[in-house]
Amino acid sequence: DPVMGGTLRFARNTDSEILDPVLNNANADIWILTNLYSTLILPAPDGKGLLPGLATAWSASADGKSYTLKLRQGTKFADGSPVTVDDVIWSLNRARNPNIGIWNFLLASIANVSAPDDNTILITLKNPDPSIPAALATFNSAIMPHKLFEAAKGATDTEKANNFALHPIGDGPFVLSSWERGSKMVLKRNPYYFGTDKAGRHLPYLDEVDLTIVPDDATRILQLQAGQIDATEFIPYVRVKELQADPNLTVDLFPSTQVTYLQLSVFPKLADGTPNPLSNTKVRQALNYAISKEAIIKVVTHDLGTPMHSFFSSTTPLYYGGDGPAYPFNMAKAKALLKEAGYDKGFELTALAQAGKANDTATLTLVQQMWSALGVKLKIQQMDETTLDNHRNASNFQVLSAYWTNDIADPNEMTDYSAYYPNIKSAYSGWNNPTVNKLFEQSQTELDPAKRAAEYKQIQQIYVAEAPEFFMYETPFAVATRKNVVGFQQSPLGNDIFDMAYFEK
Amino acid sequence: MTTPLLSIRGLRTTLATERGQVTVVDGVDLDVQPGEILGLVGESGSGKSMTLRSILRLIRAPGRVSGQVLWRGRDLVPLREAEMRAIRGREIGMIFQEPMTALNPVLSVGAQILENLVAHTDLGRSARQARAVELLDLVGISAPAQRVNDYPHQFSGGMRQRAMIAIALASNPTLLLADEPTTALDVTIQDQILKLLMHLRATLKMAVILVTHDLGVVAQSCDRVAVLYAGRVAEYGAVGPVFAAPHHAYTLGLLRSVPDARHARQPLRPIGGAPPAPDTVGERCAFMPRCAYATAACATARPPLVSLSDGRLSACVHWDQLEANEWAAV
Amino acid sequence: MLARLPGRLLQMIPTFVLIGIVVFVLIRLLPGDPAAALLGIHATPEALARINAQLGFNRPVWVQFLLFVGRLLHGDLGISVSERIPVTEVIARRLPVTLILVVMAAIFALILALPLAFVAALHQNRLTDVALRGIFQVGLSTPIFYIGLLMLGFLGARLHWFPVGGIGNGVVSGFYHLFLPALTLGIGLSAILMRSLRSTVIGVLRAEYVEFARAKGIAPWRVLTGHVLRNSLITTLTLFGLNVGTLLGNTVIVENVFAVPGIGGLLVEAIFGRDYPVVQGVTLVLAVMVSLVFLLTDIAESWLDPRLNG
Amino acid sequence: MSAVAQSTANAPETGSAPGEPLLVVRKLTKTFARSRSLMDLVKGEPRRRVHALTEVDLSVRRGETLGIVGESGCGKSTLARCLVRLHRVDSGSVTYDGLDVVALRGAALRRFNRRVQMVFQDPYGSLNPRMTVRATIAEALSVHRICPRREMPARIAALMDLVHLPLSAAGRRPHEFSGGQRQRIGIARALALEPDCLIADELVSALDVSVQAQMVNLLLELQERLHLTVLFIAHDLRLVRHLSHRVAVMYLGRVVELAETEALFAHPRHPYTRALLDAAPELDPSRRGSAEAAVRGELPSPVNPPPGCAFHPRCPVAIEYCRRVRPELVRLRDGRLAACHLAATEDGLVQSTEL
Amino acid sequence: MSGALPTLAEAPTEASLRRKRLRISVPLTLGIIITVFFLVCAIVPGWIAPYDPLSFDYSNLQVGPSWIHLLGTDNFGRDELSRIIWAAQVDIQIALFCTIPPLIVGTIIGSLVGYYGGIADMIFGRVVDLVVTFPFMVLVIAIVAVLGPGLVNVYIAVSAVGWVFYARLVRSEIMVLRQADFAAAGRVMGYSDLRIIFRHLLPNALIAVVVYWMTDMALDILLGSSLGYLGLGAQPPTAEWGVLVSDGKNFMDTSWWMSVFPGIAIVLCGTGLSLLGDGVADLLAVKR
Ligand SMILES: Nc1ncnc2c1ncn2[C@@H]1O[C@H](COP(=O)(O)OP(=O)(O)OP(=O)(O)O)[C@@H](O)[C@H]1O
Ligand SMILES: Nc1ncnc2c1ncn2[C@@H]1O[C@H](COP(=O)(O)OP(=O)(O)OP(=O)(O)O)[C@@H](O)[C@H]1O
Ligand SMILES: [Mg+2]
Ligand SMILES: [Mg+2]
Repeated sequence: DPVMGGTLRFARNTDSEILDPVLNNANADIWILTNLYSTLILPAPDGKGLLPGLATAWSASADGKSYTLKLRQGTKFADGSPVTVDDVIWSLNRARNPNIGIWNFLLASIANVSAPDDNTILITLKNPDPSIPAALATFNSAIMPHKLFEAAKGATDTEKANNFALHPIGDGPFVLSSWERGSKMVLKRNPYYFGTDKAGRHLPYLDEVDLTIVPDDATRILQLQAGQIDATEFIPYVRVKELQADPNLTVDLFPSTQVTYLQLSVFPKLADGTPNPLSNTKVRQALNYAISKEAIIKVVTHDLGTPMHSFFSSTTPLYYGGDGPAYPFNMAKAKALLKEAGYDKGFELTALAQAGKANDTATLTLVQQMWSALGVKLKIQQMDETTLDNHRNASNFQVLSAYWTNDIADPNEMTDYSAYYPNIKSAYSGWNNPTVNKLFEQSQTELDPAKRAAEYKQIQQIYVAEAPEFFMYETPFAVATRKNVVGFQQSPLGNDIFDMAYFEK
Repeated sequence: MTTPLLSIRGLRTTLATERGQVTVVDGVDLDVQPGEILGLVGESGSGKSMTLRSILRLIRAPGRVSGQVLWRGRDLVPLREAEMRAIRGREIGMIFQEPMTALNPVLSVGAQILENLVAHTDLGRSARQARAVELLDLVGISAPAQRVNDYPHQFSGGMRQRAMIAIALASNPTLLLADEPTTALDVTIQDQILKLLMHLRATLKMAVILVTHDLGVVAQSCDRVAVLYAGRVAEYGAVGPVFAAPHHAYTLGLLRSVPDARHARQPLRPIGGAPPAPDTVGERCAFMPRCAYATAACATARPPLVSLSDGRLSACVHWDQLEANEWAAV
Repeated sequence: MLARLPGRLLQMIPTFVLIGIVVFVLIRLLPGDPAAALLGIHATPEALARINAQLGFNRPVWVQFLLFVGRLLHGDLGISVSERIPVTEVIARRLPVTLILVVMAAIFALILALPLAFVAALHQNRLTDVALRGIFQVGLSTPIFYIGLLMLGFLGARLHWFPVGGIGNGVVSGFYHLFLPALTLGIGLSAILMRSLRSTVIGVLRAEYVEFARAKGIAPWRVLTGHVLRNSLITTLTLFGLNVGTLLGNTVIVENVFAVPGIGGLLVEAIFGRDYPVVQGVTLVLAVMVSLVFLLTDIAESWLDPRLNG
Repeated sequence: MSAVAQSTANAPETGSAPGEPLLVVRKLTKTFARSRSLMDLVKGEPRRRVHALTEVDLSVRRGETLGIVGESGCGKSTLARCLVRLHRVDSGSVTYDGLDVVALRGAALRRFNRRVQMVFQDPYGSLNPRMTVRATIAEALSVHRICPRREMPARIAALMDLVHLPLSAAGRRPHEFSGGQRQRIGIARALALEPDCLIADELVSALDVSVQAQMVNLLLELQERLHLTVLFIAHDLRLVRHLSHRVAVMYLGRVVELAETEALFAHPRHPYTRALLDAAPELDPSRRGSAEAAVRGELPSPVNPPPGCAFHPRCPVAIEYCRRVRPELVRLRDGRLAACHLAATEDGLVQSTEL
Repeated sequence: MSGALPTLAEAPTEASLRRKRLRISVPLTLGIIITVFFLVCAIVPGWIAPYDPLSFDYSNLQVGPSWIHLLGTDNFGRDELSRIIWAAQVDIQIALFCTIPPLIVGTIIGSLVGYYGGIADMIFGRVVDLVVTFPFMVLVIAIVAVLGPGLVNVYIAVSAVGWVFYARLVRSEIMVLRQADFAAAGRVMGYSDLRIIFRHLLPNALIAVVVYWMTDMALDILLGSSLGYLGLGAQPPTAEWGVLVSDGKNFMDTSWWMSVFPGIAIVLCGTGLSLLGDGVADLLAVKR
C-alpha cells in the first residue's frame, strides 16, 4: 500500500525558465507544469486515453461544432480559493489568444468559450475538431486563477505572467514552495488537490518534491548512486544496463513519443543555389536503405531503441506500423536506387548536429561510415542549439539531426509540423505532397475516428514511401530511482508525474 | 706575536657547478690578530668573497669546505650547523659585497637589525628597538629613530652600506668580515665608510678582514695585507713593507698597474693577460703565464707560502729577485 | 599604492566601456537572436518579430547600447530573456556562489602550490622535486572536467566523504558542498602557480639577502618564513592576478560538473541562449570583479613589497 | 689596421685647427620627469623632475682628453648621453665642429654619430649577448657602408688587431670574454665607424686594476694613432689624472671646476674638488690621512637641489651667502674655471664685502 | 705593448666551447624524444597505427586492453591506440596553429609597443585589460559560437585572443631590454629603430617567448578538450585527444581506458613540450 508523506529528491538536467502554461516553450517548463496546474481533461499516464480532470464529463454536439463540459464541484486552487467558470473561460481564452505564446494553434478552432451555468462550460468551434479533447488535456489549457493573475504586478499580460509565474498558484497536485534559479525548486503537496487514487485517498502521496538541477549526466548518476537524490531522468543509454545491475536502483523505461531522426532539406536547390541531390526521392530512399538502424540502435541506444515504422512514435494515437520498419538495411537496394537516380558516383552532404549531444554525433558518425560505402561523404558540423534552429528555420541545411516529442496526445501536432507543407514547409524541409496536405486538412475536421485513422494511415504510408527524412529510432524515457521509490511515472509526452509516487517502507 | 684571533690553514672550498666540482679557494692560509684590520686584495675571481664565506661556512651543499679555521683556538670546520649559528652574527659578523642585493628589499632596515638581536641577545622588545636605533646612530645615519623603519630602497648607496654594517655590528662581534664595503661607492662616501670602520675598530676593539680591489684603501686603512691569487695567498705581511718592497711578482704587478702621478699620459706597466679560471692551473705557479720573472723553477709545483723575515709570507720562487717598487723610493 | 588608487580606478573605466562595446557587438554577431533562442523550432517570422519588439531588440545596436548604458547608471541591467527576471537578481543569486568558489579555489591553490613549490625548490633536481613536478605536470595536462569527475566518483560517491555536487543549504553545508569543486579548480591553478613558483623560490633561495640572513646566524626556519616566503609571495600574487581570468573560465566547466549554479555556467548558458542582457550584465560584473582582484593583488603586493610604494 | 689609420687621416679637414674647441657645450640643461600620481595631479602639484644637468658649460679641444669626475648621480652619464643624442636636451646648445647637434635628426644625426662615438661603462650590458664579435663589427660596417662587402673580413681583422684582440676570437660571443676584452670589442665597434671623437663613459670602472692599466694603454695608443678627441668620464681620480689634459669636476648636475690637470690636482680651488682629492686614498701607506672623513653627508637629491651653492650642505667652509646665492662658473686668475664664491673672492673677482 | 695582449691560452678553445654550448641535458633529450615521437605520429600515423582509426567493429565494442587491441576499443569498436596515434596529427596541428599566428603577431606588436611606448602602449594596455578581464575560455567559446564550431574557427578564436599574451610578454621583455646599454649602443651606432628592435632586442626576448610557447601549446591541447566537452572542438569522426577524453567521460565507470589513455597522451605531450621548452631556453640562455 502506498505510504503517505516524504520528500522525493529528483535531479533534472536543466532548470525551468517560466512556469506559465501559455508563455513557456521549453520542455523543462512543460514537463513540470502538469504538477502545478490541472487541465479540464487529464491525459492518461500511458498517454493513450483521457481522464476526467477539472471537468468530470465532456461531450461533443452531433455536428462536432461544440463541446459541453461539466465542472467538478468544490475544486480549489492551492490558496484555497475556488475554481470558478470565470477562471476557466479566462484561462482558455488566454490560451487561444494568438498574440500570447506559441501554443494557441492547438486551440485555433475554438470560436467561443462560455458558461451556461456555474457548473458547465460550453465551447463552440469554428469547425469540427476531433482533437479538442486532447488539446484541453494539454498543458497550455491549464486553468489558472484569474483574479490572482490580474493582481500580479505588471501592465501587460507578459509582465503579469512573468511575475505570477514566480510564485504560481495553481490547481495541480503540487504547489511551488521555493525556487532557487538554476539550482533547486521545491514543490509542496497541494492540500486542495482534487485527485484521489483508486482507494479514494487524496493525492499526492508525497509531502514534497525537491527538483535539483545537475547538468552533467555523470554527476547526476553519481548522486543517485550516493543516495544524495532519489530519482533522476535522462539516464544515458550507455549507463542503463550498468544501473539496472545496481541492487539499490531501479531503472524504468517509460514508453515515450520521442523519435530520433535526421531532418532533410528536399528543396531542388540548396540555400547556396547548388542542386540538391536529396530532392530526388530515389536518393533519399537509397540513403535510408543504406543506414543500418539495427547497428545504430545497438551502438547508440544500447538496444533500448526500436526502429521507426512511421514518422511518429508507436505510442502516438492513430499510429500505423503495419508495413514494418521503415527502410530496413539493404545495401544492394541502396546502390541500385542510387544508380537509378544517377548518383552512383556519390556526393557530399553536410549534417548539422547540436554541440555536446553525444548521441547525435555518435549516430551521425555511424551514418557517415555506412554511407561511405555508397560514396556519399558526410561532413558533420556541430553548433549550438540556437544556431542550429536558425539554420533549420531558414531551410539552410542538408541534413540535420533532430528529435521530437509530442506535446499533445494526438498525431496532428507532429503531422502539422513534419508533413504538412502550407504551414512551415513541412518542418522547413520543402517536402510538399498535395495528397498529404489534403488528407491532413480533412483529418483535422474529421469526426469519425475510423475515417480519421484511415486518413492518418495513408499520410504515414506516403510519408514513409517518399522518405522526406532519414528514419532512425524511437526510444523510451530512461528514469532511474532508488529501489524504495515507487509510482513515479513519466508520460509518453514527457511529463513528470509525481502525484502517485511514494516511498516504499 | 700574540695568539691570532683567527687562524686559517689550508682552507679549501669546492663548489658544484655545471662543469662539475670547482675548487675556488685552494689552500688559503691566513692569521688575523685581535683588533687588527687585515686587507684582502686580489683580482676579481681570485676567491676573496669565497674565503670570507668559507670562514662562516656559508657554502651550500653540495659545495664543501675543508681545512682548518681556528677561531679562538676552536676549529669551525667540523662544527654542526646549530653551533655554527651561534658564532655567525654573534662572534663573527659579516657585511656583503653589494648592499643593494644583500638587504632584503621587503623588510625594513630595523627589522633586519632586530632579527640579529632576537637570535643572539636576550634583550626585550623595547630594548631591542632602542638598540637598533643606537646602532644606526653609531654608523652615522642621521635621525636614526625615523629612519629605522625605512626600507632599503629608501636609503642611498652609502646609507645601505652603513645599514649593513649596523646589522653586522648588532651583537658586538669580535671579528668583522667586510666584503668590499666601499667598492660601489663614491670616493667621498668610501672615505666616510672607511673612517667609520677604523673608528669602530678602535672603539669596539674589533678585528676586521677588509676585502677590497683598491690598493689605496689597503694602504690607508689596513694593518696587514694578504694578496690572493687564484684561490691562494700569494703574499702576506704588514702593509708598509709589502707596499715598499713586494715579495711576490703578482703584488709588484698590481702596484705597478696603478697610474703614477709623475708619469701622466705615459703607458703603464700592467700585468698582461687575465687571471686563470679556477681549477685550470695545474701543478705550477698560477701566476707563471703572466709573470715577467718566470723561470723553469716556477713550472714544477705550486710554490708554497713560505715564511720570510718579520712575519712576511710569500709564495714566490723569485721573491728576492724582484725590483723594488718605484714610488717607494720617493 | 594608495596614492595611485584613484588613478587605477579611473583607468578601469575605459576598460569597462571597451568591454561593454566588444560584448555588445560580439553577442550580436551570433546567428539568431533572443527571440529565436526562446522559440527554437517553434519560431515563425511573426512570433520572432513580436517577441523581439517586446524585448526591444529590433532597434539599432547603438540605440540599444545607449539605453543599456543609461539604465546601467541607475543600476539596472535589464531583464533576463530566458528567466524573465531582472538581470541584477539573476546575478545576485549566482555571483556569491562563484565568488566563494573562486576564493576557496585560490586558497586551495596557494595551500597546495606554495609549500610544495618550497619542498621542490629545496630539493632541486632531486627525486622529490622531480616527482612533485611530474605530479603537477599531470595536473596541468588533465582536463578539468576529468579531475572533477574523478573527485566526485572517488571522494563523493565511493567514499562518501563529500557530497556529490550541488550547493546544499546554509553556510556550513555550502562550504562543504563547494569543497570538491573548489579543490578541482584549485588543482588546475596550483599546477600553473607551482611551476613558476618553484623557480621563484629557487631564485629567492639563491638571493644574496638570504645568504646575508644566514650570515646573521638566524635559524633556518626563520630564514624561510621571514625572507624567502615573503619574497616568493610577491611573485605568486602577481601570477595569481594574471590567472584569475583562467580561473573564472574554468568555473564554466566546474560549475557544470558539480551542479553549482554559479556565474560562469550562467554566462555560457546566456551566450548559447542569446540572453543579451544577461551576457552584458555578467560580463560587466566579471570585468569589475577581475579588475578588483587585480587591484587587490596590487594592494597586497605593494603591502608585501615596499619598493612599489616608491 | 693601416686602413683605419689612413682613412681617418684622410678625413676631410673641417677647418678648426688642433687645439681649437671641437665640442662646445653651452648652458646645457636636462631634466627627467618623475611619474606623477593622480593625487599630485588633483592637488595641482607640479610634475617633479630630476635635475640631471643644469646649465653645463664645457668645451673639448680637438685632440685632447678631457676628464670628467664627480660623484655618482652627478650627471656624468647624462652629459655623455646628451652629447651623442641618446637624450633630448631641455635647453642649451651643443656644437660639434660648427654643427648644431641638438637640432640634428635622421640622416644628419646618423652622419654625426659616425663622427662622435661612445663606449659604455658596463662591459656586460653594452654588447648584444647573441652576436659574435665578427657580427657586431660587420653590422657597423655594413649599415654605414664603410667598405665593400669583400673587404669586410680584412677590415674586421684590422679593427680587432687595433684593439689587441686575437683574430681567433672573432667567432665568439660576449659571454666568452673577460670584462677587459669586452670593452675592447666595444671600442672596436665604435672605431669601425672611424669617429674623430670618442666618449668613454666609465670605460674602466668595472675592471680590475691590472686590466684598467691595459685599457689605459690602449686608449693612449689609439689616441696617438688615430688623433682621437676623448671625453674620459671616471670615478677614479688617479686614472683621470693620468689620462687627461684637462679635468672637469661635476657636482649635482653642474660643472664646479674645470682646469688643466696638474693645476687642478696641485691646487684645487673648489672645496668639493678639494674634498674629492682628500678622500681619494693614497697609495703610500706611510702617508695616512686624518682620521676624520674628508666631507660629511651624502649627495643631496637631484629632485630638490639645495638653493644657493649645491655643495653648501656638505662644505666645510660654507658661509651664509653660499646658502642663498648660486655661484656662477667663472674664470679665475689662473685661467681655470670654478663655481665658488670663496675662490672668486680670494682672486678678488668679487668684493668680499658683497658676501 | 705586448704586455697588454691578453693571453688566451687558458681560455677554452672555440671547439670546446661549441661542444659545451651544444651539450644536451637529460631533460632536454627526453623532451626531444617525446616531441619527436608525437611528431612522427602526426606525420605518418598510418605507418604506426595498427588499425584504421575510423573503422567500426560492432563485435568488439568497448573491449578492454588486450594483445589484439593494446589500449582497448571505444564504443564503436574502434581501436583506441590507433585513434590516439591519429589524434596526434590533429593535436599537433592545434598546438601549432593555435600558437604560431599569435606568436608572430604578438611578438611583433609587443616589440613595437614595448620599444616605442606612448599612445600605442596605452591602447595596448586597455586591450590587455580587456582580454585578461574576460575569462579566456568564455571569450573563445563566444568567438567559436559566432564563427561556428570546427578547428579552423578554434584557431581563429584562440589567435584572436592569444596574441595579447605573447605581446604582453614580449612588451615587458623589450621594455627592460631597451634600457640596456647595447640598445643605446645601437642608437649611437646610427642603427634604425627597426634594426635595433628586431635584430638586437627581440632575439634576447625570445627565450621567454619560447618557454611560454611550449606551455601554451600544451594548454591549447587542453582547451581543445574543454571545447570538446562542450562539443565545439574537433568535429567527428576526427580523433582528437581532448575530444577522446571527453567522449570517454560517459564510460569512466565501464570503460576507463577510453578516457585514461588519451589523457596520458596529453600529459606526455605536455611534459615533452615543457621539457623541450626549458631545455631550449637553457641552450639559448646567454651565460654571463
Ligand atoms: N656560486 C658559484 N658557483 C660557481 N662558481 C662560483 C660561485 N661563486 C663564485 N664562483 C667562482 O669562484 C671564484 C672566486 O669567487 P669570489 O666571489 O670569491 O671572487 P672575488 O675575489 O670575491 O671576486 P670579486 O672581486 O669579483 O668579488 C670565481 O672564479 C668565481 O667565478
Ligand atoms: N633615464 C632617466 N630617467 C630618470 N632619471 C635619470 C635617468 N637617467 C639618469 N637619471 C638621473 O639623473 C641623475 C644623473 O644621473 P647620471 O647617470 O648622469 O649620473 P652619473 O654621474 O653618470 O652617475 P654614476 O657615476 O653613478 O654613473 C641621477 O639622479 C639619475 O637618477
Ligand atoms: Mg667578491
Ligand atoms: Mg654614469
